[in-house]
Amino acid sequence: MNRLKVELPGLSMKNPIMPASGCFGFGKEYANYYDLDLLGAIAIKATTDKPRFGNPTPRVAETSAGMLNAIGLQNPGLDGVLSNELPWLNQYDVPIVANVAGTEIADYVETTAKLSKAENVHAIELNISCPNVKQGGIAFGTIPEVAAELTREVKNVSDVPVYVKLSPNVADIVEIAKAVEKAGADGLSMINTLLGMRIDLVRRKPILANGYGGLSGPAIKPVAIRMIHQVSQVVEIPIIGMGGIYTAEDVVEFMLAGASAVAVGTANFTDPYVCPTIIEELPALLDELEVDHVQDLIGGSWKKCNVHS
Amino acid sequence: MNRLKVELPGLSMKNPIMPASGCFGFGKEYANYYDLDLLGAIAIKATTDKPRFGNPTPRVAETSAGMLNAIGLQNPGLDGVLSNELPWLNQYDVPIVANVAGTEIADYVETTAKLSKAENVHAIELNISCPNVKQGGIAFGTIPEVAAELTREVKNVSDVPVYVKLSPNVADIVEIAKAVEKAGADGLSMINTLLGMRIDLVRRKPILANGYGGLSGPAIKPVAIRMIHQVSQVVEIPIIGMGGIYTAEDVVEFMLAGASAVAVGTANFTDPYVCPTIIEELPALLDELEVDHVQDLIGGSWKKCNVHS
Amino acid sequence: MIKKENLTIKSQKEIASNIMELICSGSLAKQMTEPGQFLHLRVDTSDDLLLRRPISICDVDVDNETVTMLYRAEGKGTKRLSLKQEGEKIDVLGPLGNGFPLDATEQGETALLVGGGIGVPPLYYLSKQLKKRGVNVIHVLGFQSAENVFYEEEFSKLGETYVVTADGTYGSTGYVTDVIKEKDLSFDTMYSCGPTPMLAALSSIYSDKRLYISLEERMGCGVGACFACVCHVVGDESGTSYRKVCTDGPVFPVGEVVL
Amino acid sequence: MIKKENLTIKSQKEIASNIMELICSGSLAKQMTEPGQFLHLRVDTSDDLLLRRPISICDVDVDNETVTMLYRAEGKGTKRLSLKQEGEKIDVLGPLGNGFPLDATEQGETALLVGGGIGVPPLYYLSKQLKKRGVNVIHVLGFQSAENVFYEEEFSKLGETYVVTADGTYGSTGYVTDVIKEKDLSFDTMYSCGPTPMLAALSSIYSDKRLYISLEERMGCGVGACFACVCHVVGDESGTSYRKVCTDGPVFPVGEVVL
Ligand SMILES: Cc1cc2nc3c(=O)[nH]c(=O)nc-3n(C[C@H](O)[C@H](O)[C@H](O)COP(=O)(O)OP(=O)(O)OC[C@H]3O[C@@H](n4cnc5c(N)ncnc54)[C@H](O)[C@@H]3O)c2cc1C
Ligand SMILES: Cc1cc2nc3c(=O)[nH]c(=O)nc-3n(C[C@H](O)[C@H](O)[C@H](O)COP(=O)(O)OP(=O)(O)OC[C@H]3O[C@@H](n4cnc5c(N)ncnc54)[C@H](O)[C@@H]3O)c2cc1C
Ligand SMILES: Cc1cc2nc3c(=O)[nH]c(=O)nc-3n(C[C@H](O)[C@H](O)[C@H](O)COP(=O)(O)O)c2cc1C
Ligand SMILES: Cc1cc2nc3c(=O)[nH]c(=O)nc-3n(C[C@H](O)[C@H](O)[C@H](O)COP(=O)(O)O)c2cc1C
Ligand code: FES
Ligand code: FES
Repeated sequence: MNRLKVELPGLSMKNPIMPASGCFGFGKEYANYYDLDLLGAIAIKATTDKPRFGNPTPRVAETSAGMLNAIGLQNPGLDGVLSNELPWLNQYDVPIVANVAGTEIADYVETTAKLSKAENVHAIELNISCPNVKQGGIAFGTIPEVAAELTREVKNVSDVPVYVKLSPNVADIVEIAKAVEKAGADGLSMINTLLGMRIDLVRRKPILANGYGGLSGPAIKPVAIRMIHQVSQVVEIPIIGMGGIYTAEDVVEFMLAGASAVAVGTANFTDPYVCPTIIEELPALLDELEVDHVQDLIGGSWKKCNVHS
Repeated sequence: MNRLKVELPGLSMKNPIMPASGCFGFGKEYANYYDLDLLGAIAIKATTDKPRFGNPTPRVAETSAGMLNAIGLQNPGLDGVLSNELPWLNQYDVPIVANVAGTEIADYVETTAKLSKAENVHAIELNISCPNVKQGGIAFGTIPEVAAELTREVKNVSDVPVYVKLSPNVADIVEIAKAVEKAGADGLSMINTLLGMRIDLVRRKPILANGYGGLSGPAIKPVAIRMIHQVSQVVEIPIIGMGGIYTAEDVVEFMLAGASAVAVGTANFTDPYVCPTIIEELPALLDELEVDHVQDLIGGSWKKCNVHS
Repeated sequence: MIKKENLTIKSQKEIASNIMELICSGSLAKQMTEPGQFLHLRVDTSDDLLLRRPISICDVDVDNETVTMLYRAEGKGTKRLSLKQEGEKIDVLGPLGNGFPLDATEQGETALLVGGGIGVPPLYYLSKQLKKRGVNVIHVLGFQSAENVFYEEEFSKLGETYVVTADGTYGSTGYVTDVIKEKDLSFDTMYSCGPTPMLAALSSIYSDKRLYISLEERMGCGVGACFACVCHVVGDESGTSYRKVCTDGPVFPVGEVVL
Repeated sequence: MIKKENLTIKSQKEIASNIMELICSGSLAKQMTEPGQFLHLRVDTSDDLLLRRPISICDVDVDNETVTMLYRAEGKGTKRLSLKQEGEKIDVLGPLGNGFPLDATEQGETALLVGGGIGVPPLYYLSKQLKKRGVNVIHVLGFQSAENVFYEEEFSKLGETYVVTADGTYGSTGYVTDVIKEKDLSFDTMYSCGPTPMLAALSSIYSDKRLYISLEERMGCGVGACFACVCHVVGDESGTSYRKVCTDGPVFPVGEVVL
């Protein structure tokens, strides 16, 4: 028995750990540190139809137990990802989650149609929540009808399951989650970053050239846990949980809240070995908690009975 | 010239620092540590029409650079506050901001009508945002029309200026801010806590007996700064800023973002002397930043020209 | 007069499995004359651990201005605290709360001190103070297992001491209540600190005695301002009466608060 | 082979106003053969400082496995780093990035090393390596004020060294560019590290020379994965070409990237 294995739509994962989109590039850099085959899956950087340079620098700032980023979806564009990035990743036996962003529904549809046909793309993650791009992004993620329509259109063209990545910058996350589930989403990713800001006291200007940026890291973990706890109880589709995961304990907390797998973002910057370290430490933690299989953790904080498999 | 003095509707403050509501009781406890006359103002604990015990314990949990609370608005009720708490505070020459909570508009109206007549209450702070009380609270703060109506009704009966305390758990804080300004609010307090959760891995239950709680502390500071930056540029009324303030530098950051005064909450728990310490350290920081008067900081991150007074 | 001071760590060592003995010095120690009071420790000044940790006063040497604390290194904060070394500083707020009433026991009377696990420490300073006042002290100390037992010798020097472990690996087997019955211990007052189920058991069995119990609750401020640590009052029909563990307690007479 | 190791602090001291010299040892030092590369330091393991701090390699003793870093203790992280003492550990990732090309200068040629403020440190290891290869080295080091000057003696041992301060409190007065002109320094290659305005000035004056500049940018990962540290490429019409300071740099030949 592989006690770490989890099965999600399109994703047969050796373990519930994947690096989060935007925090792992397209894998090459971290391949210098460890064998990517250790990972449960890899969520690659957002792909847009055309190449993007993104926002001016500085693009990151530190906050207490968190960081702000305003990368602005820099990426080589659909063609670049298809011709350079994905083929390179093909040497690994790891399912790829391709994160898709855009500014109009048509962009998402085009990008998804092509990306989802790539051999090693096992799932699409719809980034309807990135707060950095002025057009699009923010609106898709905060209005249930718009999120639902986008989901529907993208589902129509996708060859693989579609996960919708929700924005936490909403009053009622449950409403959005239900809307995209009804529109055909196969799963949810949550949460993306909270919109935040830091100001340089001397220059009297925002530290980020872009002004606002997305807050990630342990600071946002309690918000992520709460939202996953709320949503997982009312949807049937699985959730990939993220937001401040640094340790095996954090993974267990997310799964007890209701996540079926998790993504690790900011922590990669603090420690490039964080993903393999967590994977290595999980079994001992399961022993300590007297849990046979990670799957037995899912929703453990609210499920009536926790049947061990 | 008193370079720390700030003037807000109803509040003539020696300096821009007040303890935040719910983090300072009704002042008695911290009076054992220092002279409350040092403070710019005091925001007292939320008052409701009837006495409340609040939520079951545990009511607090720690998070990375933050804490969760689900006190549940415990307070001695309107009569208790009027007969015991406010008279005791009268010995100090400090304006009192009376925080008012309720579950129906009528509660708010009744409590405000009476509290605002107390001799030393200089302003009412409408807590439309506390996420802990199941009825009311959450709804008032997230729907612009409801927030506006509440503001209007309360303004009708208040003898003193009314500050509306906004919830950050919304998609569009600007919309709510504009709505309550239009409804007659004299000022805004922002932000209240973000809704969050922590789960105990062994018990598989939320750490807070109430499940969810309000996230405060440095973790939420970037969200507060961002919201104040957004709102202060579109409203005319002043903002009392709060969310993770621990140092004089934090105060300057909030004022540059657009706050006219600030409230210090969680930091009192970490260090009971935090408010007088900040007040003491502010002048040296102003010197370092070559600022004559704290007022010159207000909105400094977005104002076209920073005219020194 | 309550205060805050950066105490200097004199020594820190592990005295049982994960149980640390921390001795600090500073003039604040002179104020720590009431057994059962607690200190509120700021583990470090990084802002990822915002809340202070309440730790009981275990022993004080007023003349030399040192205070001893025993604590279990278990969670994030106490684990980090356990890494601190001699010479380092630690930000201490206190002494806080109301301790055990010494005058509830007359000279010549017998006090039974009942501790469970990490509830044992405050009883040590209490025992020393009672003894000094001519009170006869008996100790019943319950632990999980042999590896968790600490301060048996120290207590033995002050009076009769019974150790009991839940798994029977040391002393007698079972709970503190078993020992009190088996040994048929008689006493005038009982002072207790430990897990709530233990306090509840003692409260129900000895409700007619002069019994004082010390409670634990998660705290925010530790000074009475945040209402994190409240408990209901026995017999309160309104449901809104309360006691704060941090300022009204942590020690309460039996029957005052709902456990 | 890139790696991460807990290095041991051998010594740390202030060598100029707020400028710390940190010497660490560990086997990682053996890999630090390329001047201009940087290390990515995790100040401590508390989670309030999430991001590592990029600090240049200032000197390495490969045989004794020690590395020297000089840094300004200014912000939250570097201030906390400056409190670390001998014997403590520090989590170091690196060496990272591409350093200064040594073979751009032939034996017998002259290299002018121009440093500004906290950009001076990487030039020291560079100078040592160039000298070892038979290159004639000249140093022009610019600082704000007398109190900020450091390593003048160390550089002087390797070659001609000119110090210039903006306020004229030490050495000559003005900027590094003034000194180069005034002293009419001639050279075959120039290597520079310092504030962007200084690099921009040098780039425009000496665009026809073999000039290498080391850039600074705020970093997330430091390894090329997060796209925090990018800059535009000179002459790129699409606007989407980029170089990453962390992996393509921090050293670039003049004219490659937009400053
Ligand atoms: C009046 C009083 C006296 C105490 N005396 C002692 C003592 O002498 N020795 C000792 O080992 N322990 C004592 N405790 C318990 C001790 O405070 C907790 O074990 C400790 O705070 C846990 O911190 P942590 O960093 O290990 O855990 P974490 O899980 O990191 O703590 C997170 C937060 O929860 C709080 N918390 C967690 N567990 C408890 C608990 N059991 N009680 C209260 N707060 C908790 C912490 O204070 C902190 O605010 C006492 C508690 C109280 C209320
Ligand atoms: C390749 C490279 C080499 C460097 N070498 C040195 C060196 O040898 N000595 C030295 O003193 N400094 C060097 N710096 C600058 C140094 O990294 C910053 O001064 C330092 O990170 C500031 O951290 P802090 O904790 O003082 O400031 P904080 O304000 O607490 O930093 C917050 C965040 O912003 C980043 N940051 C702040 N200022 C800078 C800056 N100027 N450049 C890059 N990131 C910044 C920090 O890394 C951190 O992520 C180098 C920078 C780069 C990019
Ligand atoms: C530098 C950076 C870049 C990111 N880029 C993307 C992205 O391209 N697409 C996306 O959906 N999320 C992106 N995210 C969000 C993360 O995938 C993740 O949802 C978020 O950071 C919370 O997780 P964490 O706290 O573990 O980082 C990015 C986050 C960071 C820090
Ligand atoms: C324990 C606790 C109790 C609080 N009670 C109230 C309250 O009664 N009314 C209110 O408007 N806000 C209340 N708040 C919110 C604070 O006033 C403040 O808005 C928030 O904590 C953010 O500031 P901080 O990060 O400085 O704590 C409470 C916060 C805490 C931590
Ligand atoms: S801990 Fe704040 S009132 Fe007791
Ligand atoms: S710092 Fe992440 S790509 Fe350079």
